[in-house]
Amino acid sequence: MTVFNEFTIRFANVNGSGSASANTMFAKALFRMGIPVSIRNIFPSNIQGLPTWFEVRATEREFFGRREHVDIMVAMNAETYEQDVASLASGGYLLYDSTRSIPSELQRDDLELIGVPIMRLIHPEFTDPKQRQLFKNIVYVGVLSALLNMEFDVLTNMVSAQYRGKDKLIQPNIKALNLGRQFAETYLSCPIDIQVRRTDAVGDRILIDGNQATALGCIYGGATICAWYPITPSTSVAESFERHASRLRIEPETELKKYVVIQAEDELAALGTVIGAGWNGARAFTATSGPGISLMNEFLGLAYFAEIPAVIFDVQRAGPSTGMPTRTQQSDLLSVAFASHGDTKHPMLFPSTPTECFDFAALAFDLAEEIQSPVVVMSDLELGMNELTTDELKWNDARTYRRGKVLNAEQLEGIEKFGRYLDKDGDGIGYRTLPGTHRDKGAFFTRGSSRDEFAVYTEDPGAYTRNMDRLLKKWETLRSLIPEPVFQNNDSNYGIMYYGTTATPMNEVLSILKDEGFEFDTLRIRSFPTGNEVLEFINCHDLVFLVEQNRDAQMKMLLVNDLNIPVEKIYSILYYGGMSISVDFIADRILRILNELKVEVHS
Amino acid sequence: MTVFNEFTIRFANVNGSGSASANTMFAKALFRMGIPVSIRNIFPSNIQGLPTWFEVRATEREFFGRREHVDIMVAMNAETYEQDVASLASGGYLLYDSTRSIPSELQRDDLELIGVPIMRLIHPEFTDPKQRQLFKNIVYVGVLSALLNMEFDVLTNMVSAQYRGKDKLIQPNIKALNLGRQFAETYLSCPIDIQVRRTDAVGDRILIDGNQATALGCIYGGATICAWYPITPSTSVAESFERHASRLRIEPETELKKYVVIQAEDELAALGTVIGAGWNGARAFTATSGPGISLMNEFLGLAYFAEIPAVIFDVQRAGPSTGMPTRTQQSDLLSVAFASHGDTKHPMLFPSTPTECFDFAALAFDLAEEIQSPVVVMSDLELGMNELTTDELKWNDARTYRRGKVLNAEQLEGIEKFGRYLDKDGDGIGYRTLPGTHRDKGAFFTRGSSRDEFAVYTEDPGAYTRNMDRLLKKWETLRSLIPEPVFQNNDSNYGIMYYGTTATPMNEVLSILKDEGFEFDTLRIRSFPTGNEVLEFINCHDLVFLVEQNRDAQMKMLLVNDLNIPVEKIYSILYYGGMSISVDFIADRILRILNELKVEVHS
Amino acid sequence: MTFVPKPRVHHPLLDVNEIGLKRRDYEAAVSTLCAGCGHDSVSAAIIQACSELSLPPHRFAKLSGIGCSSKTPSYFLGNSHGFNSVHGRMPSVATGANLANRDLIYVGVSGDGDSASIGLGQFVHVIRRQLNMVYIVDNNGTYGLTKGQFSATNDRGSVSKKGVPNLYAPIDLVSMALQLGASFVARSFSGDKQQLVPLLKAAFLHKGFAFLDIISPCVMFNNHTGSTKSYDYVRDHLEEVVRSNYIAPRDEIEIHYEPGTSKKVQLHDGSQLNLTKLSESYDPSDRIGAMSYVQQALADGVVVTGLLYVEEDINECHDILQTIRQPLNQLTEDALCPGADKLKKINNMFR
Amino acid sequence: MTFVPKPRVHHPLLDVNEIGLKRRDYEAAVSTLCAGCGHDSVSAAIIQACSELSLPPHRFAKLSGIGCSSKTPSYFLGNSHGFNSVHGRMPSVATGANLANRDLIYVGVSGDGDSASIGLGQFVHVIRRQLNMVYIVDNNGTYGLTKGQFSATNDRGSVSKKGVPNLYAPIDLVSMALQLGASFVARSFSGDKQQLVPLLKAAFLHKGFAFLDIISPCVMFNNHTGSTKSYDYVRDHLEEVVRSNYIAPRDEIEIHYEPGTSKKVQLHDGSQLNLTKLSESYDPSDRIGAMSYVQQALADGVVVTGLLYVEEDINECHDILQTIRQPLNQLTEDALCPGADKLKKINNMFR
Ligand SMILES: Cc1ncc(C[n+]2csc(CCOP(=O)(O)OP(=O)(O)O)c2C)c(N)n1
Ligand SMILES: Cc1ncc(C[n+]2csc(CCOP(=O)(O)OP(=O)(O)O)c2C)c(N)n1
Ligand code: SF4
Ligand code: SF4
Ligand SMILES: [Mg+2]
Ligand SMILES: [Mg+2]
Repeated sequence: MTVFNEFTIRFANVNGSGSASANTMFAKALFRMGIPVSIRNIFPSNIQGLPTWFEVRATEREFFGRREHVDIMVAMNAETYEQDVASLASGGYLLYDSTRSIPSELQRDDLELIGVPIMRLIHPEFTDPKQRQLFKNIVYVGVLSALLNMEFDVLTNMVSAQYRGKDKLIQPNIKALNLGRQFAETYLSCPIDIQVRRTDAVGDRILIDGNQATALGCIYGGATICAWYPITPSTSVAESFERHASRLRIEPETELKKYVVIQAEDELAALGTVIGAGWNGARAFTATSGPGISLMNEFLGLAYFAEIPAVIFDVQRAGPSTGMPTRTQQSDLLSVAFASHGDTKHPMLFPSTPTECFDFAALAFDLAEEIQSPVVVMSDLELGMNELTTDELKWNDARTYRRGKVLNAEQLEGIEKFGRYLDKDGDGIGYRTLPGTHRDKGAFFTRGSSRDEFAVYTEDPGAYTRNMDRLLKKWETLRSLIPEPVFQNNDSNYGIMYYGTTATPMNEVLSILKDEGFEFDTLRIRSFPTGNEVLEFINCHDLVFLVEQNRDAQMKMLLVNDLNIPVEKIYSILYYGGMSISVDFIADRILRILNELKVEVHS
Repeated sequence: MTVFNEFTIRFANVNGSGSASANTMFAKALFRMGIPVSIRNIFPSNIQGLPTWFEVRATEREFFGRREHVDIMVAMNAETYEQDVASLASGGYLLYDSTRSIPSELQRDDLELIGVPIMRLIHPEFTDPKQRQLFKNIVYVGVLSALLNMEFDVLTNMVSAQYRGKDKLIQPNIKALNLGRQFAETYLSCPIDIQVRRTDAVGDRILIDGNQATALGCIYGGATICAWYPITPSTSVAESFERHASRLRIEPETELKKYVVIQAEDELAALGTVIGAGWNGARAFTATSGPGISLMNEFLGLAYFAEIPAVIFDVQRAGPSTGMPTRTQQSDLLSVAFASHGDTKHPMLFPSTPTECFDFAALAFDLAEEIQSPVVVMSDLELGMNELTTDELKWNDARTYRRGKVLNAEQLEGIEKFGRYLDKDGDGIGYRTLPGTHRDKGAFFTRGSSRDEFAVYTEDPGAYTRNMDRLLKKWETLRSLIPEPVFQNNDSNYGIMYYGTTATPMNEVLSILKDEGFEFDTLRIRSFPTGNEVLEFINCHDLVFLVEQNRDAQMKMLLVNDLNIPVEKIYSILYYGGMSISVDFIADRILRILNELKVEVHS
Repeated sequence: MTFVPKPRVHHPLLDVNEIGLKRRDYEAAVSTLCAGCGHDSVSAAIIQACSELSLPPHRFAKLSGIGCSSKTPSYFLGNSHGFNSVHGRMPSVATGANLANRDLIYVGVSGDGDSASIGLGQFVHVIRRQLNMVYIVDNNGTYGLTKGQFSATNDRGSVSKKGVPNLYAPIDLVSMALQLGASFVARSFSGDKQQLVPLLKAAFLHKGFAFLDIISPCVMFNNHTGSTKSYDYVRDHLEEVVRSNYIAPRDEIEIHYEPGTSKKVQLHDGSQLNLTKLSESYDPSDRIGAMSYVQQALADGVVVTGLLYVEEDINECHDILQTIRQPLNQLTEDALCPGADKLKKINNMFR
Repeated sequence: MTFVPKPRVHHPLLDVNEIGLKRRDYEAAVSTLCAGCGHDSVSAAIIQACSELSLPPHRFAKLSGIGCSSKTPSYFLGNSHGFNSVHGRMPSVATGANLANRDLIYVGVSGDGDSASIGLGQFVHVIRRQLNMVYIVDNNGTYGLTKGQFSATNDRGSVSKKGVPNLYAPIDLVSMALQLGASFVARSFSGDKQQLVPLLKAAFLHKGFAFLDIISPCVMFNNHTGSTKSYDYVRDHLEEVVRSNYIAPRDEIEIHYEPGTSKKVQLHDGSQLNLTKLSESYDPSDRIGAMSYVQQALADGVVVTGLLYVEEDINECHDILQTIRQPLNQLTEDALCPGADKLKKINNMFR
């Protein structure tokens, strides 16, 4: 039986060999045929010569999550051949380079073998070794186009578009595509049982990764200053910001820049720069990952206590320490929430899709200025560096930046005695002024040490305590400003909570669970702190699962303490191996627990 | 009615005027008369010219905690006169310099006024302005000696001992003492109703501050390397270590040092040095306070994940950020427990007395090497910088250092294939080797990135997960190695838990509560994680108070999550004004809550 | 520094300056430093320089790290905003502030502990960025606020109050600034107002990174015999190699010096610096020569002072980055947000 | 470096060296760096130098930060312990390790990102402490492992792979090391084994802080035309000013050079360095002169290489600190714990 537009294909390559761009072209071609796709690039922490995998899931049903097994394996790396064969689902297709024969002990009986003598095909056509290396990848895309029945001109058009201007490159690429396609059409039985066909399932959605969407969110959100230090997997936030800003933010008359990107000497300096800019009234951000967060601790405490807006993007990777720099995890929650010594708390936002990366990036600047505090957007490698089919980015021109409580010269004129830390509005948020605003009013001294309502240094226990209590009040104010959780009601007594990229596999997980007879209500948490919805959700359900990609159940810990939630009601599903959490893993764990608890089948 | 050996006296001075040493002499004289004393030096974060207070509590009943009001005020600072007068208990004594008259609106009717024209007494006797300034302080000590009926030769002997060698200084000091004493004997009615008399309540105890005891603990614990960066209130740990080591750790033949003290360029480098030394098999430590902890985050994560022993003393001060650098708090718990990104956890020890500072310092080195991980000893300014009557320091010569699992060359010879991260003993702790041990066995690569059991770099999810799980197992092993909580049984249904310096006021608090009809069992927590005793204690009591010196109930949060404790059972008593938590505050809050809960009087 | 009203001839006898302000308009809260602390003299010199230049106090932004020195921004220019940040990290905060608004005058005050130890990396990199600011180190060779530990600028063999000699060679921030290409490098002495005030004036008007290493004795912990950062020692070992004189644009005073030993530097606002070489072999426009001279003097135990190097017309950070003239913090939504239509086109890039 | 067996005459043709080891005993895991990466040549040179000097591999401790360069300790001396620490902080880890056991040979490998940016403060301060170690920077002007951002050692105007010019002036680690008083400062080129191996040998035998800035092109991100850290550019702009030749204690080879241009340096183990001045105006024993020369060359776009400065018989960190001869990590309880009796006396101090 032929399956259309539903399959997972994995490419096993060696990194630094140009395979990623060929594989991306393949994925994008599916997308252009109207098929929703998700992409996972699993790469090593080095530059050249080690195994790397690239996974594409085509899914009209919108099952974007990772599965433990794949349907098609393009096994181009002899070194990982054994494990690559093992990762195929039974009945799956194994595409390999048959130029050299594969030892029989590495074969499996339950697979469809598709041998293509790629090296041999390439050899007579290209002489340059570098070209041979590159076009190998294009050849197998050509083969796949025939096997899967892809529209060939989608591919050739992409090649032409990609190399517009460098026309010399178009021909060899198309030749390589044709080499593969013609071989397949001639020698293989095409198409196979897994096929694609044009559809309009994509709609007006786009294919973009989270970091790039974040960068665009920063531009739309009015950020003018980006200070950063390179670190995987956050680097492309800053680099995309610079690239887009260099087109979107140029003063036409002068060709001068309405933005600044500073590659700082380290993460301390990066956040210091953001804080200096925030203090001085510009929207500024940094993007980093775990080790950077660790280094930013002292400055995060300063920004919390001195009440300076700052936006930080933490694109999480597998920790602790250097950990696995090219693997994904959600394990910086505790570290960020309580960053820095003393009584501190920092708000976090958890986007689940690239679109939400865009939205939350722009939102973060509003929030940070409204609450005069750092706001950390918690993305991860999975979301940040992989393209996903996601809603198109939207902006409402009627929307205005919420710049928070900043007094201008005129307003200062009207004030008898300015007190930076007075809680005039009872929401815990004082009015601030920017340097240079007024000749003789509103100047004050910002510091990380304790002060009274008029910003005068003090060690008075009363003034100190009032200030700390006001910061708590601000925390409560914050609850009404952050994005509320997303609730999905299925009238169940059982609930599943998740956040960030654990959302991606969830619709498929729910479908599996439903097939087993279990229905669930779900709540996707989008912030810390949360509103009361989370507490209500837990109270309204007999048992609640909380799915996380860390070892220590970090979100659970935060919720329990922030909301005084009964610990015993929450069952943690924890995966922390560094791949993105799989559909299989979640469904399996939930079913196992339900089984242990002897929960009866629903409905 | 005369009260003997029970009072609190506060000296109000200007800092940088030499008052601290005079006040210390006064306190030590009481101690030498056999009266237990506690001392609290409340000083500003500057060097000269600002108000400073010095409090001495003499207490045969062993009530060492801080009270909100004092019995005697030595008001030597005109600037704070008003608040100083206000801080006296009704019926208290106000000693002031009557050289200049005090505005009558600053007086209180319910006080005993003792005017001494100190400036006028000094003037004819000393000509040098600096001497006048200094000896003012000695004069009031002389006055107090008469008022309180102190043994005068205890004071004069102290002067003689202190300036042995600098004999020129002895006479003027004794002259100043006499000036005060004679004035008092001549013009004041001496002694007053608060008096001291020789006793043997001190026993073999000593008067020492926590930082100095910590330093001695490091010496006894075998630390050879101290790397630090100056920061109040931890500085005296390193400085005392150096002072004591320069006498206790010199190789007699060569006069060379069996220790090293490195004043690093910052806290990152300080901890880096400790980690390098720990990796190489030396016992090493650093001492710091909040801002230093924030800066050490990245290295703490490295030490956790790369499994390197390291001892850190966090002498806590009031945060966040620069906060109140000369005020005390217990607010770094969360920051330390979860320091660094990724899934990390760090053990903490909480000493309550200087003696325990000594014991825990020595213990920390054993622990760190046994579990191959950082161990953080959580002291605070109150404990670290104030002298307290405390058990004498003891060392059992039969005790040997527990150096953990380190293989020597001979042991390596016997091993087929060395695997640094194999869990041979099932306790989560592997065997390590030191550089240079063996010609061709046992060398391995230490890193902050993921590796397999044989220390080979890997990004394999399985190997990574096994490693992370082993670290959890180590955490469980740790529970049996740490000091168990101290339980005090009064057969009550109600419990109070506390830790560190919140212990100091507790015996008086219990006595007050008992007077009100409430008895309590108590549990003094001495570590994180804890053993099961804490869970049992909570389970065995109807309601439990947890007293902390921070805003965010940090210990509660740790316990709830580490032990899955029912949150609702724990009532937090939180003080975070930066003074040491007072007896009055704790008793008052507990009584208020008991009242709100309508708890009936016990027994 | 840039974008300040052009100062005119200064009349020291008048009560108010060119912009109608009195000296006390440049003052601020009373210092809580020790009586006699060198840092207070530096603050006083800043007050005098700014008031004599008629710079508007509220157009300053004062930044600092942590330490006695870093407290001083509370004690001058009370009508300007200040930011006492964290230990050793002032340069990055100053960078962010300056990038956000290029039109203010940025003055950073740091200590030798703050800049030469914990903050050394930031010190070096803010120079590399050529940030347009005045960077002052109140250099006392010690950690004042933490009570007298040696700092990294202390000389080898200089003795602590307790009599212990320092074991390590000093880090000389002036040599570092010269080597790293700071466009204005000076050393002075808090006890020498005559020298310090003109230097500060020049620094405030310099466009680019102006570094002043000011030896500023700590009377509490490092002013004893045996200390090479004591008032007495510095006075005895000081060698002024270049004297700088600030000449306002319309100043008519003619200054005559020996030909060949004097040099005029045109500041970007039209005013001038007159540099007088007091040492034959010193040339304040030769960066590499200056470096050698200073290093040699250091080896010889001589404290070289004066405006050691100055280069006008360099590209400061904003020039390098090519940011627009208007301060970034004044750009409004219209200027910043590309709008919904543009986003439609952007979406198409991802299809 | 100290406390290594005295090497004897080297016979390159023999299979085993003086201590009976083969070259492969100095090798380690296969490199995972890009084919052609300069860093691999540095590792190969280390292997050759150590094996020729007959140093025992297991007495080395290898330390590094994070980066492609910092990975290299996995690729040489497989029988020694290594510690791949965190980004930019190798110097402090090396400090602790060295203090714990002064008898090993410490070699740190870092990158230009690792040392000149995030680790700059630690770089400066480890020099100030005169730590007895060999400190190598594999300098490629770029952040290899994070895919090609400019590093702080990259030259102004040098162009990225995408064609963007670098805006900032470079930080020259050699000038810095010279200024800060490192006792051994060299620059070399990964493509010049002839120069590099003798330099490494000298460094390993030097007592004190030996710094080697090795230009080591990144073939992946910084080896294109327009880059000043490409193989071609460096080859074209290299000027060797001093050639160093290592002479083992019993080496009989007589080396003849023009008088006046050659200089012998006695190493503490009895071996010698023969330094040949290839440039008239360069003197490797004149620190300040060397600094000026290097800075001038930098301004002129010339890459000065060779053993640029060496000073023997300085006090290294342990001498400064006066630690005992025996490694601290070998002191046992008896030597460390003052015991119960002593504690009784100590208690009396607090009564
Ligand atoms: C991260 C951190 N570490 C340590 C301290 C403690 N500290 C405060 S001031 C200071 C040294 C100040 O020395 P310096 O910069 O020379 O200033 P000075 O007081 O001598 O003017 C230190 C170490 C701190 N505030 N923050
Ligand atoms: C705290 C921290 N920030 C950022 C990174 C990411 N990172 C890894 S290697 C590297 C740069 C390495 O550059 P360099 O030291 O020059 O080494 P190269 O790869 O060029 O040899 C960076 C920024 C990190 N690992 N840790
Ligand atoms: S301690 Fe020293 S630096 Fe600090 S205020 Fe006093 S004299 Fe000045
Ligand atoms: S990326 Fe550059 S530095 Fe890294 S291994 Fe490849 S060539 Fe070497
Ligand atoms: Mg100082
Ligand atoms: Mg590099």
